[in-house]
Amino acid sequence: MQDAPWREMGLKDHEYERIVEIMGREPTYTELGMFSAMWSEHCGYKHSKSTLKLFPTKSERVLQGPGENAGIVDIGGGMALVMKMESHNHPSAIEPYQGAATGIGGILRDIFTMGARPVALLDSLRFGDLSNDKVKYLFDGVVSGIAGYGNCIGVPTVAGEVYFEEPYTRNPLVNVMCVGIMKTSEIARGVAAGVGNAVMVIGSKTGRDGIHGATFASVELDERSEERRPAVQVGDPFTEKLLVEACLEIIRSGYVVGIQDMGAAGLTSSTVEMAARAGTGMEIELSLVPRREEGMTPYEIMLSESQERMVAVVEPDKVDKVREIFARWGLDAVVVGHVTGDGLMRVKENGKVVAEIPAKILAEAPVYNPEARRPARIDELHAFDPATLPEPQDYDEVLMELISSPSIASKEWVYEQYDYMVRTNTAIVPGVADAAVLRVKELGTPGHEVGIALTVDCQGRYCYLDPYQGAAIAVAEASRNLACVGAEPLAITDCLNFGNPEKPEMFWEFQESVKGMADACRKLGIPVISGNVSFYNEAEGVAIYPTPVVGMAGLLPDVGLTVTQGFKTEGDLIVLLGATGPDMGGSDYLKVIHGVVAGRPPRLDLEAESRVQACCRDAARRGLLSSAHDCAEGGLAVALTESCISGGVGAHIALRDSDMRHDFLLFSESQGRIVVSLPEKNLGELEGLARHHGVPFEVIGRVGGARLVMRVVEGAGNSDPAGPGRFQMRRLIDLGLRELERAWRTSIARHMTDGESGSI
Amino acid sequence: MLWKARVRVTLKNGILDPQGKVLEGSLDRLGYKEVREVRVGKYMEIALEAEDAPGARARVEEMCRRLLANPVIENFAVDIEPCDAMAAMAGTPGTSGAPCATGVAR
Amino acid sequence: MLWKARVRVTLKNGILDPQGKVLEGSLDRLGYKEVREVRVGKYMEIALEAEDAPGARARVEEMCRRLLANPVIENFAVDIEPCDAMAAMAGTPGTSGAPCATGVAR
Amino acid sequence: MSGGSGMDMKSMKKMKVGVVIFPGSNCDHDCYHAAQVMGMEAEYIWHAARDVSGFDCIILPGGFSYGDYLRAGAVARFSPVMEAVTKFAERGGLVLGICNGFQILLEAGLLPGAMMRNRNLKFICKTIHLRVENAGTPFTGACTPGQVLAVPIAHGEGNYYIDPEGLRELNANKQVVFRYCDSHGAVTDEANPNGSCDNIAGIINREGNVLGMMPHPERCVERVLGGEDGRFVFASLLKHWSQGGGCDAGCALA
Ligand SMILES: Nc1ncnc2c1ncn2[C@@H]1O[C@H](COP(=O)(O)OP(=O)(O)O)[C@@H](O)[C@H]1O
Ligand SMILES: [Mg+2]
Repeated sequence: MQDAPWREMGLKDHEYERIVEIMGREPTYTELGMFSAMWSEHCGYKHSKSTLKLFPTKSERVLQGPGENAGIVDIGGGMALVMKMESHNHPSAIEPYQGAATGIGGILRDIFTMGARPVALLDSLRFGDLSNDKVKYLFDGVVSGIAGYGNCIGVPTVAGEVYFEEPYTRNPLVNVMCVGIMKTSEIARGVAAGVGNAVMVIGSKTGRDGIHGATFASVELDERSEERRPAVQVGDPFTEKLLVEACLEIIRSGYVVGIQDMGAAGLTSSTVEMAARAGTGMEIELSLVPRREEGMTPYEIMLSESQERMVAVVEPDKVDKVREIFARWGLDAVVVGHVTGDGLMRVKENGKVVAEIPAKILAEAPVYNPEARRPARIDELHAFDPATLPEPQDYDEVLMELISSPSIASKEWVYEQYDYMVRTNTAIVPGVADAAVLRVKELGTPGHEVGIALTVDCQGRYCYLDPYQGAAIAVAEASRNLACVGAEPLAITDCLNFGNPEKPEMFWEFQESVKGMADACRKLGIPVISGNVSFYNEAEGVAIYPTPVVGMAGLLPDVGLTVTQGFKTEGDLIVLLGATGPDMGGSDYLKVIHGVVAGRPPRLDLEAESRVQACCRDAARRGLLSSAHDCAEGGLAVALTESCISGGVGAHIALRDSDMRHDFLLFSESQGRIVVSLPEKNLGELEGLARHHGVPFEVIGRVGGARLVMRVVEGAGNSDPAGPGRFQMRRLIDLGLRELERAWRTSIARHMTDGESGSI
Repeated sequence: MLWKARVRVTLKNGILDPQGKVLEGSLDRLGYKEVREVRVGKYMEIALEAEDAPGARARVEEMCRRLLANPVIENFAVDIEPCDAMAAMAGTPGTSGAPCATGVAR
Repeated sequence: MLWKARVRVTLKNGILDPQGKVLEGSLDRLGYKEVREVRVGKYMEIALEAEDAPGARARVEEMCRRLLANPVIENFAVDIEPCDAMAAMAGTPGTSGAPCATGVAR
Repeated sequence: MSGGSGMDMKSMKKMKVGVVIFPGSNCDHDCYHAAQVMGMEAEYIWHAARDVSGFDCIILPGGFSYGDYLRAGAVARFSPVMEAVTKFAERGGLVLGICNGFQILLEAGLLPGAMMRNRNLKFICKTIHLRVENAGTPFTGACTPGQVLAVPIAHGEGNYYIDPEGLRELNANKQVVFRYCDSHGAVTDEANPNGSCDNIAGIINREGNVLGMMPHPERCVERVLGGEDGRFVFASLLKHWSQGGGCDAGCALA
């Protein structure tokens, strides 16, 4: 063995010493490879495990919390929802199309491996500034990769988010989430139970692609990264489509004892984890593994991350049945070994043992409690006072600029490339409301099926300024998005994207974010049931914003009652639920208009938040609302613009004067606010609900016309805000709907067509 | 004997090639002002057993007519070369001493 | 002088080629039992001005590295031929007497 | 409109639709579900099947058969079931190809022309408008001529091509059944989502029993999904069927 080969594989010297100590001997090269993969950050959660314990993970509905391939919640009627989110950041930085595509392939496998049919995908994306050519290339490639895989396999991509911020220039974030639906009676798990049972490898043949991908995900990107091409795999959605159908068939047939996909660290992690979960051992013979290439070494076979492969544990007398089902779908299913009782993961090549390690030890990577240190920047950033900025002269201009900035502008360019309707369940398609809604055909009655609402959220800029607060806001916003369509939160899956945890500042960001999320989850009563940690998101020493992405699913008793964000009817009243304060820190207004990323992120009062959400949800369920839309990036003015554009109708707004600056009033990103519209006859009832929930309530205008006009009433408290002013009115905004719509809808496409990347 | 067929499938004359147009635009922006036209097609390498080169060509041309090209919009061209086991190691699709498909076992 | 470059972009050795696999299966079902392997790539024809053939080659190879191929997963090969105005009429991409791109005026 | 115009009595036999499953079909269950919603009886047909008798209509659903590798529909058209479908069509049976199904019909030569990649080179998913150009087919008999329908599209290769002579023939024979148009029914280039020749969204064979269309009527037969215009296509089939224009009888264009 050459000098310290473990270092090349990403293991530390002390970890190597520990391996030698546990084994009582030097590991073989293959064994070392297996250790390095299983003990990588990606598989082993070395730096995150102890912190993740802070999350609440239980509720009456949780059937499966963290620890399996995906989490499961009960949605009633004998049905369950399965969800999981995962990152594919580094592969996407190197080969955007295949990186993103295989990310979709991987997350789908996590879902159907549990026995669920995947019914929806979501994508949470972050790139650098969209005027940069390399960024365009990455953005274009990632979106087509998601489309290429998701569309082909026939799972709709129903929602997502995209942000463009400088820290993601070299290290984009590609987080994908998948949701599945299943009968609670058909849950499958990744366990290798039953000594003597057969171990089968299913699906594609094994090649040399992606060897050591798990390690690749656990180091920083550098100029050599592009040379690590084996870490990039090519996806085959067609084979995966066959795999979905065949796997669901064998799970339903009851022929499998346990099943798991081969994700990071391929055959190694799938076999080891299945054995460790069941407390068993496993023996496999590598010469039986179907291979795509000649001359593969045991090391390569054990660590290959070739896509579209699964491992199943099957009772010996069911092997033929399983093989038959796979053959019908044109797939290989081959017995490569059996479950043993000795707790050892034993790997043979042509009868000769090439690796023999206790499965438990491999599966339990060392746990570290790294040092955490609050970065010096935080105090400096918090010291910034937005009140020192000049007030703009022309608010029309400001609003136009905000809605044309790619992070706020319409994401149509993205989601129109995704088939978001296939399977005919998508009741709320992208761009129509704050969350996607799917009906569950199996529950409820036609036209009034039970619905599930889905959203992903995180504002990385807030987290950069204050990771605790930013992460808590991500939870609150996701939950608020569900409330806007009338749904009750069920559970969270997350994808925690951070820099190098071995740097104390980075680890502090991680810890604070988890605490923030955990506290918000407790307060709002939402369990975390699955997730993923992605560290080392740094390129040449520059870290991304801390980005704990929250994926949330909610439940609606009747999809027929779903509320959307567009204004509907001339004459409807517009009401703001929640209070506006001078929350300018980290806002898009500061960044886009003043070029400043500083201040404190918006305050978050979780009590108030929870009351506003309950009020909106109640109102939606009583059928009081014509529309609901939360105030997020760009504040009230942007929320109103979006409701106008979505509904194709204008609005006249008159805001009560406060002692706030007018730019703050329009663009503050105060949390816990929802803009609703409703027929005047429902006003009393809504007001009653607001009072009941203790929610600030203000009628701010009326739907109508083809312009968005926003005035502020200067003077005393007004009585008839929608009517012609008896008071001094100052007009802040007066823009035609068409002009607004053009700016907002075409911004990303305009960025993408000038200086087109032209990849084919 | 093992042969290697290189199949090129191109759009017929007169059929608009949006991919080619996009590449022309991109190359132009990258400063390749000397480019006059770009057309995009498909390329396939097929390793096959046949008695002799004409035999291999006849079979591959038949495959093209039946499956590999759509006669409504596409033309095809086939080159036949003996498979060179040595060159198979090289990996790059050279112009001569052709690697046999990719030299990968099945 | 006007040159025609034929660019073939292929997946590197060892990289999965799902398209090739599907075509193998399909050709097999169609009775082409002699096929051993199929690999699918991209093909481009570029008409460009250059002083001489090596000059044209150098430029096109640069285009490949920068735009036409992704070096992470793909190899490329470039053939350079003088543009033959006569052959341009033919339409089919022949192996010699190459038509200039597709002979379509711009 | 009410869907089941041909289904007045419960006791009546239902129209029977076969939905083919190719490896890689995605909209098979969507077509199956829509047919049921419309009061038809639906059954799946596996791609290896060699017999498709007993159906009143066969649907080739959308999706990515064989991954759409090489060209959309190119591999699927060699499936055993396609021989049976071809015979079924030759005997006058109704065949509806939606999206990938349309692509397969083109590749199989059951309909003229070819599909190319969308002119913007991107997959496009959105609801567009269609003008009914021929309301005299078994697939459009419940529509009024010139009627505008809002129906979703979702495809990457929907850019229909046919040579000028072929186009003349299509037009002369009233074989163009749907064209992309704006919400007012104007057939404009702006309303053409994918670059299709002459804004063509759907065509029928000369005999009038095989229709291919890129838009997805099965995605809009329920209000909860935001639109119901797809019902017209299914209702037309039901109408045709209830008037005795069933399976093996010839269904030449009126
Ligand atoms: N990457 C994406 N993939 C799919 N849909 C997206 C994506 N990004 C945004 N969307 C959709 O566009 C709409 C607007 O997104 P966003 O601006 O993030 O809204 P909000 O701030 O209300 O969450 C939503 O329906 C969202 O799901
Ligand atoms: Mg958002």
